[in-house]
Amino acid sequence: GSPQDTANGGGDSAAPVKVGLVYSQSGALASYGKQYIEGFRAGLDFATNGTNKVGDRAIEITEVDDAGDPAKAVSAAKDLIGKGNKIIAGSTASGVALQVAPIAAQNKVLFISGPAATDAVTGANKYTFRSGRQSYQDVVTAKSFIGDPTGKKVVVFAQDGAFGDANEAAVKEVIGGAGASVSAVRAPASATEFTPFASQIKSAKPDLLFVAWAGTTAPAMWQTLDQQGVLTSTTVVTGLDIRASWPTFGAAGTKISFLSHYFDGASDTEAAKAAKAKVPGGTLDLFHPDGFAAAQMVVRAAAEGGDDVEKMVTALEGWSFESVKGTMTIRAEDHALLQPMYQANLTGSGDAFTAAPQKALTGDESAPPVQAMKG
Amino acid sequence: MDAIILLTLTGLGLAALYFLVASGLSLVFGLADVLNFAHGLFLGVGAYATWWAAGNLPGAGPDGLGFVVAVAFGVAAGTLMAVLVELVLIRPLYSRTIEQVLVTVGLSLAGVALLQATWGADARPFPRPAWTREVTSIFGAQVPNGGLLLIVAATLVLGGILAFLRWTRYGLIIRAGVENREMVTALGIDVRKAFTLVFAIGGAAAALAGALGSVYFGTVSPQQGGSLLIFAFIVVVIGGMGSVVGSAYAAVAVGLLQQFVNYYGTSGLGDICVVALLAVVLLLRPQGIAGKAVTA
Amino acid sequence: MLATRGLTWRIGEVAIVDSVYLDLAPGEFLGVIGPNGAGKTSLFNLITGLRRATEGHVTLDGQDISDLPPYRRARLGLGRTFQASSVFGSLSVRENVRLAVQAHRGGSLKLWRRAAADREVAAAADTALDRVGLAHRGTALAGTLAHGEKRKLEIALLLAGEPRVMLLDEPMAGVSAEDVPELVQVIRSLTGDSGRAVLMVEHHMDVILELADRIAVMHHGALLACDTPETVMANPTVQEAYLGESL
Amino acid sequence: MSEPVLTVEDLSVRIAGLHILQGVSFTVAPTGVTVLLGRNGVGKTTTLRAAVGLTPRNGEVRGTVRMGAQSLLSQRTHRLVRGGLGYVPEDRCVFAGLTVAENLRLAERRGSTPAYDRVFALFPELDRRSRQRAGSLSGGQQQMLAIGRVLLNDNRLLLVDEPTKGLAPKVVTEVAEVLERVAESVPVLLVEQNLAVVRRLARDAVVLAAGRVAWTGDAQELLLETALTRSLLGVGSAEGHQPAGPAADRQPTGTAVDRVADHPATAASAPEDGS
Amino acid sequence: MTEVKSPEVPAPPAAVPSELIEESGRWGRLRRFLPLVALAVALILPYSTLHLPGIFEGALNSPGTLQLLAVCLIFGGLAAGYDLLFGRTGMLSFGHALYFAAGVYGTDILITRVGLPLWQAAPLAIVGGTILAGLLGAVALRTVGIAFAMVTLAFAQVGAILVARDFGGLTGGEEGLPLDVAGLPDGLVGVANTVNLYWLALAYLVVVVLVVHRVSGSPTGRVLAGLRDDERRIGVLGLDPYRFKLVAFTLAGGLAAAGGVVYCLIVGGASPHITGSELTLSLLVMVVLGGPGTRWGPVLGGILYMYLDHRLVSFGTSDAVDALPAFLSRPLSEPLFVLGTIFILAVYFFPGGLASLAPRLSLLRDTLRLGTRRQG
Ligand SMILES: Nc1ncnc2c1ncn2[C@@H]1O[C@H](COP(=O)(O)OP(=O)(O)OP(=O)(O)O)[C@@H](O)[C@H]1O
Ligand SMILES: Nc1ncnc2c1ncn2[C@@H]1O[C@H](COP(=O)(O)OP(=O)(O)OP(=O)(O)O)[C@@H](O)[C@H]1O
Ligand SMILES: [Mg+2]
Ligand SMILES: [Mg+2]
Repeated sequence: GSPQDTANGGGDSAAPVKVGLVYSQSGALASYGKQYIEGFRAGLDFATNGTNKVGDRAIEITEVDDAGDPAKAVSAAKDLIGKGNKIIAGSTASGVALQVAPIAAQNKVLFISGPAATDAVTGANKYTFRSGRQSYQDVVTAKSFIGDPTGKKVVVFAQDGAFGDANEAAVKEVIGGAGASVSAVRAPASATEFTPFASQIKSAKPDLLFVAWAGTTAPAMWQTLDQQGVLTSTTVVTGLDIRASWPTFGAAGTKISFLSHYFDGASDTEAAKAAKAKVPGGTLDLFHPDGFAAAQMVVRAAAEGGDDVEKMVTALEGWSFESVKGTMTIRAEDHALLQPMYQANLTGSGDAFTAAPQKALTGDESAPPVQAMKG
Repeated sequence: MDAIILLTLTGLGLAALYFLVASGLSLVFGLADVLNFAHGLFLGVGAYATWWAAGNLPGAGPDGLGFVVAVAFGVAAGTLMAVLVELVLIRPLYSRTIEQVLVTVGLSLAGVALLQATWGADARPFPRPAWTREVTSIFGAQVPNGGLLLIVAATLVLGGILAFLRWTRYGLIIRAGVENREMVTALGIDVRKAFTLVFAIGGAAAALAGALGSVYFGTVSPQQGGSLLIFAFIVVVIGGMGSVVGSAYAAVAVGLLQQFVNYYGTSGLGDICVVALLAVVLLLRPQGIAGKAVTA
Repeated sequence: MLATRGLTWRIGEVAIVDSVYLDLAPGEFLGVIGPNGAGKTSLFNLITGLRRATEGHVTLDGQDISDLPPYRRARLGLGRTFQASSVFGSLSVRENVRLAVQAHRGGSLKLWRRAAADREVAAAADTALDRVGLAHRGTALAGTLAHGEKRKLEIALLLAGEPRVMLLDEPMAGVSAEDVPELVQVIRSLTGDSGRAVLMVEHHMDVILELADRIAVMHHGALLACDTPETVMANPTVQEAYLGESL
Repeated sequence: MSEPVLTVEDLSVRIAGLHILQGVSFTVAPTGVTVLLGRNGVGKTTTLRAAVGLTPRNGEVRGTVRMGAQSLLSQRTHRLVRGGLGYVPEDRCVFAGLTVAENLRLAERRGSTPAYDRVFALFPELDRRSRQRAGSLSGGQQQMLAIGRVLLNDNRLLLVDEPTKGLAPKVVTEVAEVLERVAESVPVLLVEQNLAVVRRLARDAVVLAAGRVAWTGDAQELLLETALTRSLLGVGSAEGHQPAGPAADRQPTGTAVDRVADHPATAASAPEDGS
Repeated sequence: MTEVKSPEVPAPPAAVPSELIEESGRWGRLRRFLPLVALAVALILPYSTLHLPGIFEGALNSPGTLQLLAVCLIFGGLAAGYDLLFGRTGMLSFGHALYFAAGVYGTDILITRVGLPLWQAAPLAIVGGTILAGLLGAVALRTVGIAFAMVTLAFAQVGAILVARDFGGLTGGEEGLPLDVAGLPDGLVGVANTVNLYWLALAYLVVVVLVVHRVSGSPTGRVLAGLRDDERRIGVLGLDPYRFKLVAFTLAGGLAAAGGVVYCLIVGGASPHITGSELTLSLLVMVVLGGPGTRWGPVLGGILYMYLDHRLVSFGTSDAVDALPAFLSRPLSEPLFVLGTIFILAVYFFPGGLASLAPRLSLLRDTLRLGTRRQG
């Protein structure tokens, strides 16, 4: 045999639809991965009316753990593609999504990125889609907290690195572009002591503080901002993380205005009800909608495209569908997923916090600007 | 002025945290000659045991005396862990430095993964007294109580270790053992016990650091120990291996340097300055600040 | 040829080597004796550059070499053996000597040549091994040699470098009595070649007396005496400090 | 003769491939000082260290060493010492960073009252300097401390390795006096190079040469035979007050090496050999 | 006496550099050919459709398997390069990951950000990594032992901070930097061409092994082996230890950088995982697992380590593990738990590394043979 033989698996119409899911089952993002896969299963059930079939073709799912490591994800993706999977989905971590996307393009298979929030996935290439929100949508939601930004002073507090860079750039573009003056305070992601940064923020006297922080040091960071009086001196906006993290905001939680991708109770759609019924524990969380939407997209792609990836792409581009969060639209130009976003607040104390929706932005209101397709 | 006081005090808080982590590492490194990469695991064990005790142990809780009981339980768990590690894993490899490093590396990988498998990868809110979340106003600076608690604890630990080494019989044995292990046995003393004790103290200090560090962070997570470890190593090396007092100086230097550079310089520069400090110290004085002259 | 001028090495307050003035003429064999801890090995370390003197100078052929690192001094023709055999334990005996020959002849920094292919080096190494009577042990790992054999290998390593000044630190230490005469012969042959000078520390007085032209006595870091064997042996201070203490 | 306190039988020690002791056998009498003699590097220290279980890790010990009926070789050092085997090492090994008092405190044993009076009566200096760091003591004072540490407890046997090495003559005399008094109550196995000290203290002597016992017997008898001591103990141990002419010295010592080498075989006939 | 405690230099367990001893006997001659046999197998492998269930997910020539093998081969080479430092010269560096990362990020940045073609980017990255190793080594080598380990660790830490800090968006911070395949030859792009990446990795391994073995057998290698045993003695023989250590450090750095180039191509990008001290520690583990200073130990150790690292992930999620009771299946589904446990066991049960297994096995074989002969 030649080395190339198995690489191009052929398709035949009665064969199952092979879908590879590469996401974090272990490692630091394991709990995001867990929500994703639960959402995916619920979504698959919803989209196929419980049959797990597209037409008469069963959907055969292969799950692979990437442990958050792009190198392992790339190996897994290559393996799956080699075995004839035309659809890859998953990617809990942005680093994974960014490295798998080019592979999808090189091999002309469909890639539906998962919870990875990086803006760079949008418009990455023709074969790459996303089933979750992106940082830019977070920032647009944040902007909705200050009304007219003209002349206002906005500070971005973000960690070093690409995640922080993307948020800073988005705030400059979205809020700065609307007339506010934007400055940034950056801190190393590994920092354990935040007083210097809190002091810097406080002395800047912003009208709005946008915080983009992920990782285990977040609680210490919030506590410091609270202790140094930052939270009471201005409007502070940040993204609402998974449920389990809510108690870690501590006393700070009730003083922050949250933008939210999703939390249980943010929406009351048919899909949300279906998802709630299906998800273990019956409570939806941040990344359940991503998995749910991914399953819907997979079913759509398989139903319309058969084994032809080009057709799958065409079928998805511009498609609007009803999902957990409400109406979602895959923008044809750059595959951005336009979706509702939420404002929320937290109430409660100790271990018991509840989030309540304040306002919902429609998919169009929170839409990111159109990107040129890169590849 | 405010800023300087605030930065100094919070910097000292950070230094206290580094010292708490480094003190045990330094003892074990300097006295038992083991480069203990599993120290971060001891930290994690202490933190998780405290967290568990506050929720489940009768008499323990997040407040007042209950919290003290919880921390005591955490420290006991860390100590026990350290003793087991010494007895089972380290002792058979005595004087095989590289193998000891490997075993502790393996242990830290496996142990942290085990914590993660048991309690999940996500940070969990850490039970702690309400006052630790508040601030104390000192000369107009709002200094977090958690940091002050660390400073107090670190001072006590430093004093305790020094007093232990200076005034107890075991301290005597350990100090003598550093000089000449063999001669200590020739005086009729089981020196291996003393080295188990060194590990126990190291484990206890680590567990305390884990518990109080978690109070300070407000959360506990499996990776927490590992991320503090690298700075602890730097502190130990700058301070001079085996010198607890040296570690204290080095911790203060590192904490303040980081804090001030992070405020006045750009982000990330603080860490780089610390690393640069390490390199400079080692190049000028390979034995560290308080280390003894290296000869032969 | 070799001279030390007020050579001193202090650790803290203590002078381990205390203002030593020594002169070694070409072809001369100078024995160094002194009680344990007198500073003999330390003196060697200062001369060869393993330790930096706190005061004083070392000159070789009139050139001040006090600030040169050990390898530069070695290239100028200073060779030594160690009190505790320090051979390359994980290399074979032959490789040990070849390494020494190669170090002496230059060309060590060749990354792509096969070391084993250098015939000249191999030949020179075998000659050196022959001279100390270790040729039959060529393939043994140096780490597995018996103590006396290691001492011989030490000397072979020294020979391989063809030094003009040789410093021997207790070459007989731990050599079984049966082997002593043989080793004495080897050492005697070292000076047989013209112009080579030897400085030897040894506790075996009989060996010293047999070989040395002059004897230097060290005590508490200082040079107590340096004279012909007869004079030194008769010196009462030496008698007291080294040869035997009176009650 | 009564039961020996220490019996060494066929003791062999190899360190790093070096066969240092090759079947050493001797006994130590239950009273008085037995002195272990021999030239530098002959294995005296190695013998003592093997008895207290301090052979280095790369060493290998064969044979038997018994204290009374108790076999020593299988036991760990600290147990032996607690069982009444006191050891004063060759290089004193005081803990330089600890004070004199701390050095002594370290030597206290659980279950017995430390005899500070005894120690301070012998060495008032130690009492006076109790807060001084041992590292800053003079060599002689360090030696006192090393002996004092052992005398703090009651022992069944003392192993003392070259206690007078590097000491000023006056201190040598003092140390010798101390050992003399100690030996009244405890048997001592002493390694000593200073023949004057040996003469003063020793009752029995064991001479090692090239890793074997070359001679055993009455110490005073040995010392009377000048030629014998010379051949067994070599030039270094020749008595100081004997200003032998260098030329005369040269010849006999040259042959001494060879003769010592022969000794193991001729050990039995050694005494006659000297006459 | 003033007792002085010096920080121990944790010297690797002494092993004979096999290039410097002549092999003899039938087995020795046979062993010479084993590597050639292994190479032949490696060459045939991509043409085999053999399926080894449990060992690889797919057939031997499936892209997934080839990719995994390629990664393993790279790490085999990296470990061999690191062994030049650790096992063969006795230098314990905790910062070797830096030079690997320099190769990975160097290639990636030059191709993706600067837009150079691969044939320019690769040599530049290798030269850059080598120069970096030379410069940093020149500083770090002024210390020895633990201090040296810590200085190298510190330098690597700065590298990790710089990568994470994402200056000018060059490195992509924590998200990493996917490789822009526009600058690559077509043969290296796409799953169907995974086999070419495999060839590349194999070539890298062969080159490293060749270089390491050749250098070890050269006059310089002789000096390096001497340095490991006794640095002081090397100085007294008239050789400058510093210079030779620097040569070894730079060379090993260069080899690591070259490995980085190939790794970047195989994985299709760079991610900050590779800048951490964990990678250096794993290299150390690989070398010790295999047997430091032995001819093939580090290579085997590297391959085995990487294989386990990748495969344990799927082992953890396999049905067999899921079927176990929770207190077993939970830890077993954490790959790092299994890997960590394996190290610990390996340290106790293969003290000399995998390489020490061969003599032990042959010992076993000899005893068995003797036994059967006696019976027969
Ligand atoms: N690096 C050091 N630090 C502290 N003291 C040292 C050091 N090196 C040597 N000394 C001390 O210096 C003194 C002289 O030691 P040296 O090794 O030179 O003696 P020596 O004359 O060679 O003795 P020997 O005959 O026993 O070999 C000894 O007391 C020794 O303890
Ligand atoms: N750890 C060791 N490694 C290698 N050789 C050793 C070791 N210990 C002792 N030796 C060797 O064993 C021999 C005997 O040493 P030992 O110290 O017992 O002699 P000694 O009779 O006490 O001599 P001295 O009168 O000088 O104290 C010496 O040649 C010494 O070099
Ligand atoms: Mg000496
Ligand atoms: Mg001795």
